[in-house]
Amino acid sequence: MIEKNGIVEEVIEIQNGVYILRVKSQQIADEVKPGQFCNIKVDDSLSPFLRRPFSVCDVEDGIISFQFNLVGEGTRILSKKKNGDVLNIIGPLGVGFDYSGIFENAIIVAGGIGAAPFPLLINELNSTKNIISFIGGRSQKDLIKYKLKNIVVSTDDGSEGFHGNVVQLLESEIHKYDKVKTKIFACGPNPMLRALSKFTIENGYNCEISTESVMACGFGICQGCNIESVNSDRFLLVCKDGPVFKAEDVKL
Amino acid sequence: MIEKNGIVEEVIEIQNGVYILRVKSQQIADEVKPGQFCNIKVDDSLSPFLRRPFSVCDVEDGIISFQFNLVGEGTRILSKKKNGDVLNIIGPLGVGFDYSGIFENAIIVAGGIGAAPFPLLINELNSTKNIISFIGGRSQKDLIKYKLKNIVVSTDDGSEGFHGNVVQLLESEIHKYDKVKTKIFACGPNPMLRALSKFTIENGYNCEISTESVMACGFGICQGCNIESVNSDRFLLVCKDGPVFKAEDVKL
Amino acid sequence: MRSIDLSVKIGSLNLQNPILLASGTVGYGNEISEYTDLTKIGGIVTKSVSLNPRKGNPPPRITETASGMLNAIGLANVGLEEFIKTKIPFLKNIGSTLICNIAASSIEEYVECTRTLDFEDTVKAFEINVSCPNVKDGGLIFGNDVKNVAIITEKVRAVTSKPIIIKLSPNTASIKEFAQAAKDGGADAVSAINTLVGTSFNIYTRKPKIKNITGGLSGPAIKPVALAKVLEISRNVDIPIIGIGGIMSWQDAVEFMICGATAVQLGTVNFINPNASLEIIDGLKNYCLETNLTKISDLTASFLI
Amino acid sequence: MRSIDLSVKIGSLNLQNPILLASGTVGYGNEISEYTDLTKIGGIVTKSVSLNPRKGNPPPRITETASGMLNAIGLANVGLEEFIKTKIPFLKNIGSTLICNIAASSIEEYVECTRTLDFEDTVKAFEINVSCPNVKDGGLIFGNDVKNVAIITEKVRAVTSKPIIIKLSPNTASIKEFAQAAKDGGADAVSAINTLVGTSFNIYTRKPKIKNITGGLSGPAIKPVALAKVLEISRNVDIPIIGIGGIMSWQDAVEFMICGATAVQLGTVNFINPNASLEIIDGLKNYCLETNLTKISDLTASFLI
Ligand SMILES: Cc1cc2nc3c(=O)[nH]c(=O)nc-3n(C[C@H](O)[C@H](O)[C@H](O)COP(=O)(O)OP(=O)(O)OC[C@H]3O[C@@H](n4cnc5c(N)ncnc54)[C@H](O)[C@@H]3O)c2cc1C
Ligand SMILES: Cc1cc2nc3c(=O)[nH]c(=O)nc-3n(C[C@H](O)[C@H](O)[C@H](O)COP(=O)(O)OP(=O)(O)OC[C@H]3O[C@@H](n4cnc5c(N)ncnc54)[C@H](O)[C@@H]3O)c2cc1C
Ligand SMILES: Cc1cc2nc3c(=O)[nH]c(=O)nc-3n(C[C@H](O)[C@H](O)[C@H](O)COP(=O)(O)O)c2cc1C
Ligand SMILES: Cc1cc2nc3c(=O)[nH]c(=O)nc-3n(C[C@H](O)[C@H](O)[C@H](O)COP(=O)(O)O)c2cc1C
Ligand code: FES
Ligand code: FES
Repeated sequence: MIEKNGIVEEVIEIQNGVYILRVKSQQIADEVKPGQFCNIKVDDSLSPFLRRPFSVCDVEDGIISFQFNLVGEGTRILSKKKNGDVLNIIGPLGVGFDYSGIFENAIIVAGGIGAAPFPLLINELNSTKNIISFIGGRSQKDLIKYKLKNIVVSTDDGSEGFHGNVVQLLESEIHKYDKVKTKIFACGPNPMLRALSKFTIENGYNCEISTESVMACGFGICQGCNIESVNSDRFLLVCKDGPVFKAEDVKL
Repeated sequence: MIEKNGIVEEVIEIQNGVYILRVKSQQIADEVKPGQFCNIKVDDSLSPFLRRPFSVCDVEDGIISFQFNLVGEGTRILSKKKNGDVLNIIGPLGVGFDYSGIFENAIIVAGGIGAAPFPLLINELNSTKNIISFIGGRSQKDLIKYKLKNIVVSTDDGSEGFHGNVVQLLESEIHKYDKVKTKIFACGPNPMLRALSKFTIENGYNCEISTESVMACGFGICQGCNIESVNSDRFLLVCKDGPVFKAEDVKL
Repeated sequence: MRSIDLSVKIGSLNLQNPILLASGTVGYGNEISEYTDLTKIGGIVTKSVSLNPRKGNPPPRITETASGMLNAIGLANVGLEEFIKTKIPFLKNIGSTLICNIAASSIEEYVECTRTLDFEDTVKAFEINVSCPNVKDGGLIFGNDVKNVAIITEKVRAVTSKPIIIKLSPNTASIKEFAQAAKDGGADAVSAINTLVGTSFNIYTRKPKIKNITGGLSGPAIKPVALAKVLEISRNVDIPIIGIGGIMSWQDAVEFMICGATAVQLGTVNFINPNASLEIIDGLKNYCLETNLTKISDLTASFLI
Repeated sequence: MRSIDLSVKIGSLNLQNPILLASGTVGYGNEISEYTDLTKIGGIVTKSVSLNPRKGNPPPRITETASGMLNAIGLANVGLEEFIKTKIPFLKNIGSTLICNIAASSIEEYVECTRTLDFEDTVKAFEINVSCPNVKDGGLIFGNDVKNVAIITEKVRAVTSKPIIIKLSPNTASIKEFAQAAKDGGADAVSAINTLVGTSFNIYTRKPKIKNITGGLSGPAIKPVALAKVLEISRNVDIPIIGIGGIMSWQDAVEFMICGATAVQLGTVNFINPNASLEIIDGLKNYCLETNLTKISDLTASFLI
């Protein structure tokens, strides 16, 4: 966990409203693990006031990349960055995916921009793993396939692939994979994660979910990113105890 | 007086810390008179919050230019503008110089960035006028000569021209000009304008000064830019009644 | 396109839409009319008028702050007589509903001003400013004493049948008590909020950036505080509220209405974007279309908590 | 280079410099110690501790605002027992002066916490939080009643001889009365300010952006208000003041000291720049050099008005 000025390499719009921001930061690149995030000050003005959290999407030659959606002021400013701009970044932050187990099938479940953390995970997964990426979006144009592997698609409107949401897709496909040899890694909007957790818990799948929360600090001092814990009376912190949790450990 | 999005043509640093900002705005260019100013929103964020007032420095082919010093956040942002950037401008505002009289000698007295409004004035002055520009600065490098005519120089440290301030310079030179055929136009920091006004009032010179004040609106609705009037119990407003006043009309 | 009813009612006062221009931020309407169409807005609240002319505070009287500004204009105004003689004639012709804001240093002065202005047909309602932080006499001295607010409201009520709006100070622990006092005194509405007391110093001269030492903080910086005050009144007192404080966009206006405001006033934003009022009215219309609202008044106090 | 004396004194408490980290914005110091050197700062004020553990409010409990943020953490803390068992040992070793902030729902609870913590050598002073806006019991209920503040101060005074700092609420009309009550009760200092009550709503769901409905506003947005409160206390009550509210830079810290603060606390800025404290200390040193100050304590209340 460091605070660092990174130098922007480039920002590219890979598809309508979806951007890849590449930033030179050897130290973060060396340390980051899949599922971890960085907290970025988009510029040095008071507005927007707080940092903005983004999952690290990929790492290459000392360059970290982020994948983001245009949402509001902060992401608008990020989308306008140019080569050479300086960006103040805190990271890597939080607890990422645990991919150390002895599973064979790594099943990725991503809703919309929830695809962001998976290129790095795919990179890091032992090459003997069988990777399948289930992705979902409202419509064909919302599907983000950037650097994913073995993609199976669902769309709410049926414009591409399975007609329905990505959890329904998963439910219809998962019988193909041996439960004990499978681990699920998921990221996406809360309703998706809720449905997925329900399914994986009820059916005894090993599943980790990457959650989101409003954040101020990103490293445990503001207590603003709390999430209900299943095992304790205390809240957990998305930024420090997560963002990745075992599906059975948190209440969304 | 209009509110308008102008398109930035260019920003050039003409000397250390002094910039010329050129903005395409046909309508303001057509209407503006020497000594008037514009109130500029340097970007569309909340910070800096208020507009920033700048005298119109010059006009050419539907392009207005501003000359400014790097002072703080607002001018820093302006200095970084690029060709094609959009700038929201209200202007032209205020009462400019009255150069309609039948004087022969137009004496300009400018301290530092106080030189800003004079290129436009010089442009507009009847070509039969005899223009002399007295300019002052702390040191040689602070002298701004951009588009001035017949320049006579003073520096506080004596590094160029007269050793002393610009009002002392004027006092030592003004005997060369017939008082009744002379009109003085001045702009600069308050202490300079105060000294100048004292001199011109005591010696019966026709003198107009361009004053400064903190401003919010720039067009008379916030009442924030008040200045003490000599002739009335009420305050005058720098933005609406000025920024140019007869030296004898205001107390600085 | 469906037609949207933007009109709102404050006591017997009908406004074509909920967007008013706040007192002290648009003078008497003449300057801003060059930038915006005053016939399209809900109404205009004039700069506080007092019985006698007030010169206001010496300069500097404004300074910028983070997402806001401080002002200590000090109720500079032309006084009642000249207001009637020179300002009312212009105001008659702007084609906008006129609310006259009154400031005073004594209860009698409030009454006197109201009584006199009551004869002016152009004046459709009164906003009684008991909350100006920038004058030594009157202002906050009244605004911070709940009994005074009740008495002023009653006495003013006695001399006019036009709607009375009491403009409340946020510089109190419990604004709801003041709103209740206004209601009990017979007010038709309250407006909330006036500015928060603040200051700012030059670190090299060690002098205040505002000659008056303290000033009133306005702008988006205070919006969360203003919203909380509107919500507090809305949840505790049954009186129409005019929301004020840091509104820059139609989203902000909607937020105030959801928290309990029947109408809103735009203040500081006028200095930055003198056409903000019309842009906000357009935004409100689109919001209603987008969210299937037919009457904007249904938004008022529609918070879900 | 001349040597600058940055040390300040609050009652019997000596601080190597006036930069403290504010309660609730740095937890117990462990996380932020990865980003900054806590041995260099004036001291650290711990997250409010209460007798029993508090879970705090449900999410969401923060939201961004213009130049600020709202929080309603709700005094989430591990409780006195675990604080002593697990936090104090770490805090012993951070090499920074420790001020322990106490929150409570009853006068007895304040006393009990202070009495127990008085035995801990690591704890050098107490900050009594009578001003949290985000809990139903205690907090503002105490902070807005001047008599309570006096009583709490007296009772706490009776059980410790360590310096007592009363943390005051800005959500009152006259903060000087509360400072006076703290002084009369035997406090060594007051800190001002805690957060301002504010709210924010989602305009599509019409729900508050913070589950608790209202939260406390912090950050640069509130700086002018905080400065005015510090100045008000400074001009009226003879008690050391710790200035808090929206400090982002050394310039802000200087401004607070000029207005009357002996020391200052950094809150929200830690979330954005966890190394702000050291940068501000450097800035203070340079300012002293630049303006020929040998002792930073000469800045306190050096306003020229
Ligand atoms: C751990 C973590 C990882 C994330 N990774 C990614 C990523 O890889 N790609 C991506 O596109 N987005 C990601 N997000 C969401 C991203 O942080 C928000 O989209 C972004 O902050 C929006 O900022 P804005 O200024 O453009 O939007 P605004 O709407 O202007 O933001 C206003 C406020 O709301 C907060 N906010 C808005 N949306 C979200 C959200 N979905 N989650 C949390 N806070 C939000 C902002 O931080 C800010 O405080 C992540 C969030 C978290 C917590
Ligand atoms: C009528 C008028 C015409 C002007 N013309 C010019 C010009 O042609 N060239 C030029 O360089 N400057 C001019 N100025 C001054 C210019 O407005 C300030 O330098 C500028 O606003 C500084 O902004 P900032 O954000 O960089 O500085 P900051 O210091 O960050 O500004 C902080 C605040 O102080 C105000 N402020 C700072 N300096 C001044 C000042 N000297 N006068 C008034 N307000 C100030 C700003 O408007 C802002 O509200 C003029 C001022 C006025 C009133
Ligand atoms: C420069 C200025 C002058 C003001 N003058 C008055 C006034 O004369 N009477 C009054 O009731 N309120 C006055 N106000 C307060 C505003 O009407 C409004 O309540 C306040 O600014 C908050 O709204 P805003 O954040 O939208 O500006 C003034 C505000 C400003 C900024
Ligand atoms: C997230 C958060 C949590 C806080 N928790 C506490 C607390 O537990 N006890 C307390 O006395 N103050 C608490 N505060 C208030 C701060 O200590 C400080 O008084 C306030 O934030 C103003 O300072 P700032 O603008 O520098 O943040 C908290 C503030 C924030 C932002
Ligand atoms: S974001 Fe601050 S504690 Fe998690
Ligand atoms: S700047 Fe607003 S009245 Fe002059």
